[in-house]
Amino acid sequence: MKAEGKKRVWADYQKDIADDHFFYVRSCIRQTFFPGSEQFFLHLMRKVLGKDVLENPSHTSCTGIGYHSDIVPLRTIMAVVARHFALMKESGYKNIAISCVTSFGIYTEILETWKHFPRELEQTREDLFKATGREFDIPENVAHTSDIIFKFRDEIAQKAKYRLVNRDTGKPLRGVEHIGCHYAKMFPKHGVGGAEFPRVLSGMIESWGGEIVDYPERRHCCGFGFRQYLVQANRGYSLSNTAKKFESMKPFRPDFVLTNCPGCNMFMDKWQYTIKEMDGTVYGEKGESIPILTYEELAGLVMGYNPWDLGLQLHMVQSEPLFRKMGIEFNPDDKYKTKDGRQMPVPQNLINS
Amino acid sequence: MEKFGFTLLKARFIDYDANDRSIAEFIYSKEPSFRVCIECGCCAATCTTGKYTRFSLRELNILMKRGENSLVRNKIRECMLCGKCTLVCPRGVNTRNVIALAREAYRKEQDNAV
Amino acid sequence: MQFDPFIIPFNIGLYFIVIYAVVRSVMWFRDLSRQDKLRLQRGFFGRSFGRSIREIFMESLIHRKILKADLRLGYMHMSLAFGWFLLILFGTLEADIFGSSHLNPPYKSIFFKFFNPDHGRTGLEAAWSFWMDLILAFILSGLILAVIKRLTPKVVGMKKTTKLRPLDRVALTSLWLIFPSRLLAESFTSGAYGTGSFLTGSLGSWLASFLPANEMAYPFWWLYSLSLGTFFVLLPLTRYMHIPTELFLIFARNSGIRTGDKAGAFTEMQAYSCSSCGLCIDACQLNFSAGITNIQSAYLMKGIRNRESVTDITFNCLMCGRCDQKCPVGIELTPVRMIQRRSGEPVPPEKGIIRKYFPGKPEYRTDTTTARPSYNFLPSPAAGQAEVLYFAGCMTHLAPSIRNSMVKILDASGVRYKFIDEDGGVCCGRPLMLAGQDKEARELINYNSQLIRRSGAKKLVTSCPICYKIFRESYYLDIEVVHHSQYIKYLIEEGLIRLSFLRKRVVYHTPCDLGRGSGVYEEPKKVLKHVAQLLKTEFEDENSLCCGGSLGNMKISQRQKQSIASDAAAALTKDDPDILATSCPLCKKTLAAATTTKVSDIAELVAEAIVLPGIPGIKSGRLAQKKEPVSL
Amino acid sequence: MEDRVLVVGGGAAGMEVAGRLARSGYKVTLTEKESLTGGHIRNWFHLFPDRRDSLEVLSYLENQVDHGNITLLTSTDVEGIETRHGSFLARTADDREIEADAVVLATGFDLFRSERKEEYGYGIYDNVISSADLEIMFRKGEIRRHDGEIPQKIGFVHCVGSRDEKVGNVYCSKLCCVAAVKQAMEVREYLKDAKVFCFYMDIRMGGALYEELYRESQEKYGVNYIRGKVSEIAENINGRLIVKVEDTLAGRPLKMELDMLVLMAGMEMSEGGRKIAEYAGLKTGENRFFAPADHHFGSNRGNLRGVFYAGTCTAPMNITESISHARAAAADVIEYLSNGRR
Repeated sequence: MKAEGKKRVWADYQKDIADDHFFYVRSCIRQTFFPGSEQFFLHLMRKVLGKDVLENPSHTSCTGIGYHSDIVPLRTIMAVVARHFALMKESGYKNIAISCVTSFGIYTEILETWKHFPRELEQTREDLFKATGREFDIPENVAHTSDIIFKFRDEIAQKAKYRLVNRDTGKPLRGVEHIGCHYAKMFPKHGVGGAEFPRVLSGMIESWGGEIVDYPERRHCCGFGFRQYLVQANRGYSLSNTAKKFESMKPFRPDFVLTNCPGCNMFMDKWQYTIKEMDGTVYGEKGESIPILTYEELAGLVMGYNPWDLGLQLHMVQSEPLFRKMGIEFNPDDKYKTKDGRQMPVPQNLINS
Repeated sequence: MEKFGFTLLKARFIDYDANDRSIAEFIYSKEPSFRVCIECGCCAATCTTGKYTRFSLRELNILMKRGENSLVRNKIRECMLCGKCTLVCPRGVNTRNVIALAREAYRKEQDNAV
Repeated sequence: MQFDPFIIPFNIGLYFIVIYAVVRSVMWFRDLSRQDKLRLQRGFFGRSFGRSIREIFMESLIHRKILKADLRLGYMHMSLAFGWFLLILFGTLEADIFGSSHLNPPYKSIFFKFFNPDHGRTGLEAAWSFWMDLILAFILSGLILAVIKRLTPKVVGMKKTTKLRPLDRVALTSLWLIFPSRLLAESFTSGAYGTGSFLTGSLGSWLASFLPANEMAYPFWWLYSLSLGTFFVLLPLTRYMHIPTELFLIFARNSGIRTGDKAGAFTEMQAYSCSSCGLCIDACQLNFSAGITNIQSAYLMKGIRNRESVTDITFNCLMCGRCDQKCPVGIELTPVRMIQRRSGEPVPPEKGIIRKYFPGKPEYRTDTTTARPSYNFLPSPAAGQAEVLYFAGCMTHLAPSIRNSMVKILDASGVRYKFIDEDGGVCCGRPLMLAGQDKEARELINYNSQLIRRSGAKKLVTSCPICYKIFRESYYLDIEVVHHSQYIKYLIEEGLIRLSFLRKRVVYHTPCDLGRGSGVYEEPKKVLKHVAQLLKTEFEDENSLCCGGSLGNMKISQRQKQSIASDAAAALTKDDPDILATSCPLCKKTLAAATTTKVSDIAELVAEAIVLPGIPGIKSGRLAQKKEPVSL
Repeated sequence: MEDRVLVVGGGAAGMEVAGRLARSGYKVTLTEKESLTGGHIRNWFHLFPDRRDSLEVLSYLENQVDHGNITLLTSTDVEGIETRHGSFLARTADDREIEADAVVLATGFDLFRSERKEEYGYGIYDNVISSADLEIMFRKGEIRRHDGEIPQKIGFVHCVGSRDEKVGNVYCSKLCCVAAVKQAMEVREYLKDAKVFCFYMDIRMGGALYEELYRESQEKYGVNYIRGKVSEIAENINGRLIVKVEDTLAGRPLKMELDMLVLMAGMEMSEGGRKIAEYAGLKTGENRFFAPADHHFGSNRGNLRGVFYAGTCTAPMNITESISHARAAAADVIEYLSNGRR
């Protein structure tokens, strides 16, 4: 493997990411299943990096799940997206920061559609105006929140308390980067580093001291697939795709998987539990499963935040093995306590804990 | 085991390295013309058996070459050896012998397993 | 009592081979089926006995067939076999007449000269000696030819000679030594005693002029006895086993025993009866057109005798039957090969000298595949009712002009017929049989049989000799099966079709399965004579060539097929005919690709020559709509 | 005759056309941007279909240009052509000017840069090499993996940068198929036990003796052909390449491990040709090669009178075709100049 080769590819896929003044749109899945991640993103941006990030309480789901399940038509979802742009315009923002990769895919797809089919844009303006009386502008900068973390990865590294290094051996931890399909596979130019060798997550891991694992099924989908997942009878397809990825990465003995897509995070996390329940297969070392982290969670960990404040206990696969390797101090007793110290019920069947 | 209502599916891809390609090797060694097939499908188009059932020598050839024997093992017995395929083959593949050898090889394989 | 130790090797050999021959014959007899045993018993004591004796004399001694095929080769075989026979016959008489007593043990006559060195000086004795010398000279002349043949086969008119095993070499050497050693032994003895005739006498006196003849004679008598003894002892292990076996075979065959379709004692006898004369090699087109020289029947027989794996040999054969016609011993080579194809891979025999002399029945690996049918996808057979059925066959469908011609002829004849495989049918099963897969073939036979039976027809016409042969031989149908050439002849003779004369010079190629395979030679030629001028070729009837396209050969490459086809086509079109006619779709396709001469099936020629009755209104009928045959 | 002809490009076509014109009495200036003439032939070891050494063809071409009427300017990069008073003025990168009465462009082709086909990981995975890299190995007589091991399973990917809208090349480069067949056979000759696989979309064997070569590769060399375009390449933990392809004839995706993978890079309009076309306003086709005035009987003429094309600057061609095309160009130039520049 030649690193220069990858650098040459990355050089072809440089992306402009705004520096400040973001209009933030949330992810349905993330705010439900990994609320700590979005919470930490806002905290990091506003409190640590001192950036201006606006979150408008009137924004809605992008309806991507409905769109990809053939429930929401294209014309409708274009109006929904246009409404977000209108909210942004009304608040005086020009840079959009999107938390979800599905949404990011929807936004880029729609923007490209408008670019190539101006009549569609006119139609959307008309639709939105008729429905809501609002008007919108095309945003000047569209970034996924992982792009923004990537942009500030070195600042984060400077503030880091821990590095992605095994405390006992001193060797870098091996991280698998998993990019959501809709991040760059549709429009490689909109992703940091392109679609084949994306840089967005590998850049973070390397900045924070870890080592990238390049395994054969690196490009493969996590197995989410809306239609595959939403219908129970089809979930075998979803599960099998995830299994295929894990089988492929297993020999590389990764210490963690870093994802930038809500679906990937959820499915790589929860399907590991399912497969273990089905036939006892685990993909990590020593009978453990592989922790699946969002980029905010990983950033928070290296910066020394309390894992429980980052919401890591809400995963199916627990991250304690990673904490131990990194030397992170954590209190197991606090894991299921509320902010004011009350004990919550402890979930059963958690793995790795 | 938990009842999830779905299961892990067997991968559909041909795992070339893991497959047993000894049947094809056996045919290559006995009938070298097996190598020059270009998968034109002439044989399948004229096939006497193909009139009655889904039988494509072209398809079976490629499956044997890839070591996907489970599909071929019984299917190959449906050939009537009438020889039309040999007559129409543009590459002069001795298709009848290919089939006869394949049957022999699968029979031997079975005998050894028993 | 006259005795000398040197006769011991001869005696051992002689008694060994006599006992062995008896034991082996009993074993073979025991292995015959009940009917065959009865046949043999009846034949031995019946009228066929005389036929057998005649055949033994003509073929085993005189070698009539080889003489016919090749004078020099025939002479070689005849001189050795017939000469030796005469030597023994007259030697025995000599000992009986001139010896000290009557009814002598065999060694007395074989070594007569040794025990009676003075014999032959005067009168009848001298004349007899002259006769004996003449016989010996006759044998030696053949022996010289045999030696030359071994060194340069072409001299005796053979292109290829069979290859030898080490044991054969020893036996061959001992055989070769028998007569020269007798010559020298007798010559030295004659030289010492001043006896002998023109050969032994003159050679003896010349040798005695510078050598101590008396002392020199004794070692040669030893050599003579030793080589005889060695030859007899080794005989069962070599191809010379054919000498005694052939006698048995001739009796068995004349008693009506045939090869059939299963291996057994008769097949084994046939294998042992092969003298490896090599005529089959010369007759084989794979040899002279495709350069394949290791698969001919002689090699197959050798392989069977030696219990070797003959799979590659077995399946590399056009099954054209040319060798059957040529075999001087009359071995049914192609049927034996069919049996071998069916049997599959033989189990290697046990080693050991006893096993070599008494190999036991050959064992074959049994087919352990499940008896699950292979063709259960076939729909249930359904055919309409008709008087006459037409079955084109797979190959005819690849030659649509033949099919269309047949339809035209049948339509014109006004016969009520049904075209049962009009849009493709089920294979007749012969290709599977040729591949040794009888069980599978039987499934197809059953299917087609039902189809035919349900139609209630009285006659089945087929265009393909391959189908024709199996319909006749392996289907149990209560229906007359005819090839289209036969049927067209019938239509012409019954006046059901009227033909014009095409004014074309035609050469007829007899397809193997129709000619040698089924004995249909005359009908196609008669049909052709109705429509064109039929030319003669060098390869008429039994001597016809194979087109090379045969489904019988599983092994040869396309290129080898093509070279057989071009040689055959070139030989047939030597006189530059307008049309090379045949009566087999496969022959037609194969030959058409190998020559610039137009190749037609007789059905096409007849269809072209057909004169349609000018019935008013016929133009709108089915007849008029039929397309003209398409030439490929 | 005082007429001067400028030939741009010292590859097979340029050398042939220069030689022909010189022997017909014209003063020829032959420019070559590299320090040596010969073009791509110099990087090739054996040529298809007869596998002769490329040096033989090279020495033929060198003989062609060994003529008193030819001024050979190597390391000379012509950047543009202008018309001036009925004749031409060519400008080089180092600001020299060359005058001529007619110009023959024989600017050839560039090999597709395999790294542009990112999913194949050329330049990233150590054992993914290009067809040109393999020729260098042949010339050295040593085929080795990056780690020094002798590869036992080698794949060839046809149509890299050809018939691929994703990289902007919709055309067929025509020679990569036969080159792959030739290289596959040569690999088998060097490495007796190696297994060789060609991954193809179509096998295009349009040239003389190409199909025969293809058959020979199957029959004598046991080269395995798998119909399907390779979608992606990855490395496993042992540093072996994992190839994913659909075996379209089996109708199933297929995965296999290889020790080495050769990318059959296609042909593209050369960078030099592109610059000249832009500068001089010469028309190019959808394939970006020079567009000939007429595809049937004007394949040597451009849209500018007095500018001629020879060889692969108009379309992918093999050496035989390039040389023939160059001879036709020479004939065209002679007719043009002797007919009063018409």
